[in-house]
Amino acid sequence: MVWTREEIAAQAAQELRDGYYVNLGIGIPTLVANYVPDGIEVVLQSENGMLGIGPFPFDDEVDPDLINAGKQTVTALPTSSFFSSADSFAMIRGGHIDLAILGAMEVAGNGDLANWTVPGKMIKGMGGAMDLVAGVRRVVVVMTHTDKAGSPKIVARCSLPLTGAGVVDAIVTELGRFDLDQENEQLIAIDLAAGVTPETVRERTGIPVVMA
Amino acid sequence: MVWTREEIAAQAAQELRDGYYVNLGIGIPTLVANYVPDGIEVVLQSENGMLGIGPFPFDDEVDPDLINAGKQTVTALPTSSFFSSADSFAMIRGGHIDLAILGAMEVAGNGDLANWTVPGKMIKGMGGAMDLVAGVRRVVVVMTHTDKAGSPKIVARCSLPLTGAGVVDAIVTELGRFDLDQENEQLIAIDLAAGVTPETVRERTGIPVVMA
Amino acid sequence: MPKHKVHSDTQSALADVVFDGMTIMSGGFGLSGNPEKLIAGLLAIGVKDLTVISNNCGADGFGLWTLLNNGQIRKMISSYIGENKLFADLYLAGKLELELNPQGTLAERIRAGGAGIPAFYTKTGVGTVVAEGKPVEQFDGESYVRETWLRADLSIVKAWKADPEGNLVYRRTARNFNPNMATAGRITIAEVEEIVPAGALDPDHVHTPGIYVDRVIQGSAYEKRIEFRTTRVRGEAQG
Amino acid sequence: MPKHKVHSDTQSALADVVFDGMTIMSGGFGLSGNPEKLIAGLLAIGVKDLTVISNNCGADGFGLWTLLNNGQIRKMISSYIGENKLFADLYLAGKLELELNPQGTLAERIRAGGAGIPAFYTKTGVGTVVAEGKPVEQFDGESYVRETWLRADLSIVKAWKADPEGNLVYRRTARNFNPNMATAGRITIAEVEEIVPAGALDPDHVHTPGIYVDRVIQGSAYEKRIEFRTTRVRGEAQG
Repeated sequence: MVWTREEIAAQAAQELRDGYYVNLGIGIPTLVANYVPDGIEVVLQSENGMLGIGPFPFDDEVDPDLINAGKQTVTALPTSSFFSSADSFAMIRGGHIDLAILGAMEVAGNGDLANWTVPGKMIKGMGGAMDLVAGVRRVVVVMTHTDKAGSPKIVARCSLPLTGAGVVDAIVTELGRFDLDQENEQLIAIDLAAGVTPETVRERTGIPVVMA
Repeated sequence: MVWTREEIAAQAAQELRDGYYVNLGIGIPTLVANYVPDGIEVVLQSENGMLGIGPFPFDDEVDPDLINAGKQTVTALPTSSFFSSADSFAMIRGGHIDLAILGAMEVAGNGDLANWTVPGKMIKGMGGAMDLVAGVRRVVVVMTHTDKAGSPKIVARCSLPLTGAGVVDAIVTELGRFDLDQENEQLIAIDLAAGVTPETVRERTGIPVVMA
Repeated sequence: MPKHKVHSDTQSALADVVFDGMTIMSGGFGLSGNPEKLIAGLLAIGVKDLTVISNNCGADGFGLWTLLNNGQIRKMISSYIGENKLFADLYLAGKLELELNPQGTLAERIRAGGAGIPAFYTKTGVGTVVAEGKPVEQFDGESYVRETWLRADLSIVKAWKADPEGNLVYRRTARNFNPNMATAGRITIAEVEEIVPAGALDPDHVHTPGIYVDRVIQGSAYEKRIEFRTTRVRGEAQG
Repeated sequence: MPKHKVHSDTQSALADVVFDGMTIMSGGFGLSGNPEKLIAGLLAIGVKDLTVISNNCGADGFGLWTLLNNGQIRKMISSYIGENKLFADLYLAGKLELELNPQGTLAERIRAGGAGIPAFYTKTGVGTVVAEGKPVEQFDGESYVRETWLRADLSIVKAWKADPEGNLVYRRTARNFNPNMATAGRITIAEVEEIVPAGALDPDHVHTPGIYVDRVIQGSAYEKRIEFRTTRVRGEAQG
């Protein structure tokens, strides 16, 4: 049984440590906020200029001046702070954020990451992703293990334009949770979804996979 | 009759234009604030992080958290703002201040300015002076025309370590008010103190002096 | 001068400073903190051949999208296209010049423009197309790419409140690029929801000192469109 | 973590982070906004061979002057000596290393240290001794000198108020270098006049977000010495 989106988010939440400042990307990464382990407190940063993101608002609390980087309405906490885009990326670039969790189209064994364009077909823009992967201390990717055609998204070398070179530290997919060993260009499986075998993972991965 | 300190300040105040943002140095430049011409409004900046400097405080208003760059106690105005040192010098370096008035030890015909050290004898530090002369649109020097030994302080080439190269636009001394023509390396006298002759000025100046 | 900064409407504020071919910075992130009224003013004037520096380019029917749709924009300098189909289509069809910047590099280039810093080094984009053709250098054993400043003929920004001196205060995440852009325009015009009297803003809490603001207009009936209205239900387990 | 940031006294906050030979940034301009209590803590601990980055070096009997007087400082990185006779004498006697920076370059180098920018270009100092030995380059026909970032093992800063998360608010010109230095220390310790409960600071008006602050102590009986008490007399013509 492969993991659901919610289960992937819960697995990624295992990366959180008490006191961490964390930036969560759009999509499944946003769900990670729902699975902060007991006894652990983290502060969420949003690159549009906010530290201390609260839960989504109740309907009568919605404020168009209060959104996250995914342009979703959010709320503030008693210890939140707001700042400009330049100050926000000074925080990110300066290495002050402990962990970033974000999506990807491709990850290579050497840690390269691609997630912002498919030349000639799709141009989404890099937004803050290049700054996050360059500046944040630990970068965790959550994504589907393979693309729609069933081909591996974890590959020997990225074919798409890069978001960052040598930046990915860990990956969570529907098949399992992995550390990326950039030096040896291999995946180290920390945990696999129930019933998923190492062989299944190896078949669907473009680089060697070892068990932790 | 040469000009007094107060008269020098009043003459330097002729450089002010309505709407100017102005940085005044320590000493005579500070006095310029007392001679803002009628009908003209200027906003004073202090490089320690303040825009909109008010008058000196009454005795019972003195606040150690409210000083100018000369470390004198000052007051705020209704439209004042405070900011960090980095933001203050972003303002200065970025060319947003219209006019700086400051003291000098030596000014050269090419606009070079020296005012922060006499090697081996005196080391005051440049403080914000190098940033001001490099970043502010118009730089006016107020100083005595000659040094204690009677030698010219307006010279062909500075002998002291520079604060800035090619930065001085105008000079006010006890003898008169002058524009500095950097291209032709000469002083252009705009106004002389009553009874001061062009010959007197020429005798005490190390570069050519022409009348406006 | 403080007393001359407040203008009555966008036309009076914009008319004598716009020209075809100019470069304009426009604040906002997504649809939050957009200078709605000044953008509408630019649409009404019809100034064209614009280079626009803005993180996004509005969204369907809103903000900068309306200028793009009206053929007034020649080039965008942005970080994100996302769901803006018109933006993507015009670019992919070769009808719009586009310079994509990492968002943090874009913000820092704008800050640098206002701060008199013509170039700086950043790790962001090293090893990607962003660094192609730019100097890359090592500091403390790591590679950094050199990026240059951005400045504009005109910056249009949206704040919450202004005083007559042009001091600005922003509200929550509607701040975003606005304070940075306010510093980097040769002329900066701010639109605000409320002009308050001198003395009403705490000088410790001014976000943009008035020195950066040449003109101010008060807007009304702000649309403040929301892209993704995301809520929770009372009584539901909290995320 | 917010809950662990507040320490009871300077010794508890400093003891396990200081070491001989370390680099310390210390906030303040003149005697305004100085971390008085933390400097006293460093004096009490006696940590030595320090490189101190601070605009000034205190004044007779006050602030960093006391560390200089106690032989704890090996090198100063500053912009201004002014009337500090001990500072000038030790330097001129060759007993103190000194790196003088233009004040704006010093502030920007510190900001760059916190912002992940290893180098930047500025006009300040071109054609002076400050630019000697540094790369000088032309941008848009003008010359700029390259300056590098500054970072520290420890930053000590003085703010007015803090909340338990370490969010800081400064008061008037006591802000100065403090917010910039708070971003550039591997460890940053803030001393404040008042620790307020969570929720007491307006999130739009936090000057230093808590992410930059590792530890907070509340001081008392601040001396806040004034260098030049300059006043006017009621009834006198106003300057």
